[in-house]
Amino acid sequence: MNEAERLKVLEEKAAELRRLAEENGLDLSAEIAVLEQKIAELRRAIQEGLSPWGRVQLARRPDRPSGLPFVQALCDSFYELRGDRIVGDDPALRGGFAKLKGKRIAILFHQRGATPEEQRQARFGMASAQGYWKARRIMKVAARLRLPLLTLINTPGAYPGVQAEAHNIAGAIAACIWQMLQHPAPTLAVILGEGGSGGAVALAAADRVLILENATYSVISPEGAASILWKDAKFAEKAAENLKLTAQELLALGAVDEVIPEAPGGAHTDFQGTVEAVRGAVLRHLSELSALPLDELLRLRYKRYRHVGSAGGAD
Amino acid sequence: MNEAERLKVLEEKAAELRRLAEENGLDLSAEIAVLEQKIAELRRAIQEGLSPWGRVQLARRPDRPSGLPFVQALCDSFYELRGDRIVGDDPALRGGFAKLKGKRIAILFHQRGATPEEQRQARFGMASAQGYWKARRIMKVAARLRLPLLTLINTPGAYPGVQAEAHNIAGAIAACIWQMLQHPAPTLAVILGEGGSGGAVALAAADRVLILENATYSVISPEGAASILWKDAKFAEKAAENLKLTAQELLALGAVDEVIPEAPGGAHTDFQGTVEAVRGAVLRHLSELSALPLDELLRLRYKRYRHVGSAGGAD
Amino acid sequence: MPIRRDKRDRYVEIEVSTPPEPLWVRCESCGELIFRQKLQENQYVCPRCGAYFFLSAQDRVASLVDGGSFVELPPPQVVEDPLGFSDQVSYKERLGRARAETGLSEAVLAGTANVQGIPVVLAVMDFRFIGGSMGVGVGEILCQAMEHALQEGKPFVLVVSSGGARVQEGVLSLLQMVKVVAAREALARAGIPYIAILTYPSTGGVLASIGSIADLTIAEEGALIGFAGPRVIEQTTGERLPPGFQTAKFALEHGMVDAVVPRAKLREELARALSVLVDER
Amino acid sequence: MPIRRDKRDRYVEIEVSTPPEPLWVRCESCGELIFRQKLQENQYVCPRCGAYFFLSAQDRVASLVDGGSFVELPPPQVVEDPLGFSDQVSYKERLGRARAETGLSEAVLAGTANVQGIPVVLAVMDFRFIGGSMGVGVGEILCQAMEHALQEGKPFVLVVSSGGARVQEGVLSLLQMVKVVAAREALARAGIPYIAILTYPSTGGVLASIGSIADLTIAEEGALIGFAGPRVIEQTTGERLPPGFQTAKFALEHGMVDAVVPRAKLREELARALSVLVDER
Ligand SMILES: [Zn+2]
Ligand SMILES: [Zn+2]
Repeated sequence: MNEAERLKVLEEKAAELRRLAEENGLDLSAEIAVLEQKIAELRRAIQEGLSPWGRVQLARRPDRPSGLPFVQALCDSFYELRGDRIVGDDPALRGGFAKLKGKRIAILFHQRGATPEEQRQARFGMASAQGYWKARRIMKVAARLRLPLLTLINTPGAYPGVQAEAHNIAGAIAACIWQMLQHPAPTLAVILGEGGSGGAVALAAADRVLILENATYSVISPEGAASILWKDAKFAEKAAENLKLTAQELLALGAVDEVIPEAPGGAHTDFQGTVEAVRGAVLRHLSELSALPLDELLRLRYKRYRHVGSAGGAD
Repeated sequence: MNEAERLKVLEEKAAELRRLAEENGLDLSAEIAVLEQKIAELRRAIQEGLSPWGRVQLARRPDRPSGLPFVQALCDSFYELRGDRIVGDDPALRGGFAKLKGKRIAILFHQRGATPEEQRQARFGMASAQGYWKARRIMKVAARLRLPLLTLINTPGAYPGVQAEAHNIAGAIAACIWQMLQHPAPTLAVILGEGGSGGAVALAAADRVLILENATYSVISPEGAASILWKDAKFAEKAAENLKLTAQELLALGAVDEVIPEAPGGAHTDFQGTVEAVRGAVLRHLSELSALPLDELLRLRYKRYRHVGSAGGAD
Repeated sequence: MPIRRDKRDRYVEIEVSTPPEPLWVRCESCGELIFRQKLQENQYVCPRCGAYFFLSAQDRVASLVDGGSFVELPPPQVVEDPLGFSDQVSYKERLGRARAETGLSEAVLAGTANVQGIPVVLAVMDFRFIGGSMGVGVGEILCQAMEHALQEGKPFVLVVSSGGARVQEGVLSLLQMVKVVAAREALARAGIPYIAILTYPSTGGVLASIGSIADLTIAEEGALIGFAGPRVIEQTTGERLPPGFQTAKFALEHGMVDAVVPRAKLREELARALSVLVDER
Repeated sequence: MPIRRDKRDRYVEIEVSTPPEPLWVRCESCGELIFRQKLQENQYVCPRCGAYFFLSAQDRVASLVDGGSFVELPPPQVVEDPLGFSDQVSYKERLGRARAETGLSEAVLAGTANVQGIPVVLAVMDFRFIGGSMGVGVGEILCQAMEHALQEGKPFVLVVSSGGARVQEGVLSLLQMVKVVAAREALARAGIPYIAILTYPSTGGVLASIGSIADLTIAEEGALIGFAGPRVIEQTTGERLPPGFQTAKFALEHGMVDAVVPRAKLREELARALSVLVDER
């Protein structure tokens, strides 16, 4: 029995005790407290035991809560907007209007796809130039309507392709960052899985950036870093350690503002729980940000990025 | 000897008399006055005698002052900006930064080309989607820098082509109109030759619209109107009359704000004179518009268009 | 009057007229004789081949809004025939005929309505009225509708069915493109949502102004969406038009619209779009 | 170290190093042996085949500004090696080597200068310094340069020569993309002009942020302009790269830059661009 399975047994036992206590009016609080402490310890042990490389694997799981199913579960309703109005549409980066607990928002998210066919179509979540030009367009529509902007990030990176280059994918990413910094309403980014490089940061220039416990955010993939710096992709695990790409490390670096806990085995073991945890965090942050006057919001946003990395780090 | 030639003879005679008077200290003012009256009458007769269809022919002349040579003569200096940043560039619609009598402006203009090779390359001044997306981009750059925007219009219309449609030329034209209406500095349009349909209006949503005496501005070419309404392109001359597309008719309709006189035979007979006349009018209007506070400028711009055609016409 | 496509998947324009009401209508696309009431019940889509017939503005309104909720805005006064235009027929006469045939004062019908309970300002263009073309009158109705939406804080919904600018009003038609964009900018400044529905046809000056700059754009399945007409493109450039050129699907694939929806589902789609764009009441 | 292209017109990257100064340099593109002083006089363009050699930031500054007018801005203090990064060599050691080899504190050199009499704030990246990569230090220098331009009301000019983000500073490098765009937005709000000059190479995170959003963008003739490296594209997608892919000409044809200029004319071109962007003094 591995740690995750032991954890599950303990959790079931605790639930059973609580049920017994309630049904029979018994005071089992001491027993329950003991169990809960054991559960917490085991949970911490499991999570802490994960190496950065182990988290990279978790973050990349195709069954990780993300994409359209996640948006549909997260929001009361979602209306997709499509197309960049100049070249085309991109299934790897999607977005539209949504209602979140009755409030209007605009939303942008990477789509990786769950089945091989979906994955092929969405290029495993690598959006091309059209995707980022579309994202910029949707940001502008949201700006016109003064809608808070929520982005859900899960991409290996922007698509490296001839057409992407021909349609100026670099310019599209820069335009997204710029537009997001100007957004006249709260902006919030949540890194759900892989936060890969320029393709991630294009949607992450937000007032606040949250991250799931086993998600990653990195300037380059560990394999890429290993190839370039160690001249051998086999050093990916070592690169992953050096890159400080895990949620807790990112929090310490000031790159993200909050870590959203996952279910013990990883977010994919509990889709609904992940949705609830993300919804709770998102609503809390949007509510805080919505209370700020616009000029204060923009001032804090500028400050958030102007000194990133300048003020110290993990040293 | 036709009227234009007779006019030239008279003008030479008047110049000779003035030279004689000055060189020899003679008082020939009475003789000169008689000649000048004759010149003015003949000039008026020539201009007024031109039918709408005759003006359409003049407006379409490939040697009409327009395009890059005109911009270079008009401005102290010109730096061209190229590309829409997404798809490509378009030689039929050009623009950039310029200095006009020492003042910074942004400029956009149609390029028809003078030689057959230039004309082919510039599609006779029919700009495609990239041209209008580029124009919108340049408008935005000008907006960032608070530069007054000057447009010089001379196009048969936007290019009707498969790629133009695929890259949403309609959306590009709409975006230009919208962007121009939001421009945070004075905007001025001058119709130099053919002001053809959507391709013209995309650059004409200006605070003021000026037009050269023999230029035209129309919702459709006379040939197009004849084909649709008379079912025969041979009725183009009749359509030209009905469309009220000449400068004086446009002024009466409130579609343009001022008519800039041309040299008697048409602007092409006097490139430098046309440049001077346009420069004088442009500087005067820009100076008037620059004196207005921004909110007043935008208010007047809105008013200029909100009631166009509603308040009466040539009836 | 159905809209057909030929074998190369281009549209075939069929002359529009209002015949005396027979009980049966022939679908010019598949030849089927259809009981008129049946056709109406099917929202003027051929039950056999799926060809889309034109929808009058009145029928379109009825198909989209909650029964009895539509209240027309007072039609504005504008100068008629500002150019004194006359081709084979005088423009005044054309206007009179169009009014008689359509029961509309102009090529657009605007009013307030509810869509599944959500209050909107709705403007619907009618291709039967001089090709749904935009002159001063259409521009004025659209502006007043947008201004009403602004005052009431209601979303603005426009159904486009227009060949473009009204040739008979010359440059004044062209300038309506600027006028309606100016009104749309006022909506944007106030953060009022604007939804466009593009149908057959959405072309020329209407597409190149108000038709292309909505916050959310839905194409009806049978729509024709393009700036220049297919014939003009072929004649001017000699280019062969690709299959499906300027169809709703083409527009979606080229990033111009947010959704393509069959007529039968348009009302539901519009309500869904509106519901994410308005706050809970 | 010249930049070459292979027969398929792609770039061949050549390792950068500063050899002990010999009197003669071999052009690796055409094989010619060139007298070093001659090469310098020709602004490091091979006199025989036209191949572009890398230009150090110091040489680039000298080639663009009026003699003696460059005054370096005080280099900012930032945390070095924020991740404690170590691959085969520790990042601290790499930094030390780069400093020794280039005489620069970071991969960008920023200061005030005059260009044909026009005062500017100029920042020049240097590919020799860890690939011209942007980490916290580069981001900070760029931001302070932009802030100085803002305070002084001078145009900001950036010469890009960068492979992208600094891998050894991880996510903090990535976030410099946001940081420099935030500073650029402050320039835009104040209406201060910003000119970018893209050289070899302008790629990755620098192109995908500050490199792509200037008011006016000039490409040096020998530039490489693209988000992803050619090798990455071929490996990831299996696509064949078209001839001239990611060259300055490619960028011009695809609407990404305003002009392509040979190195010898860059100073004049920059002065011409500046002169239309600043008011007469
Ligand atoms: Zn049928
Ligand atoms: Zn050589």
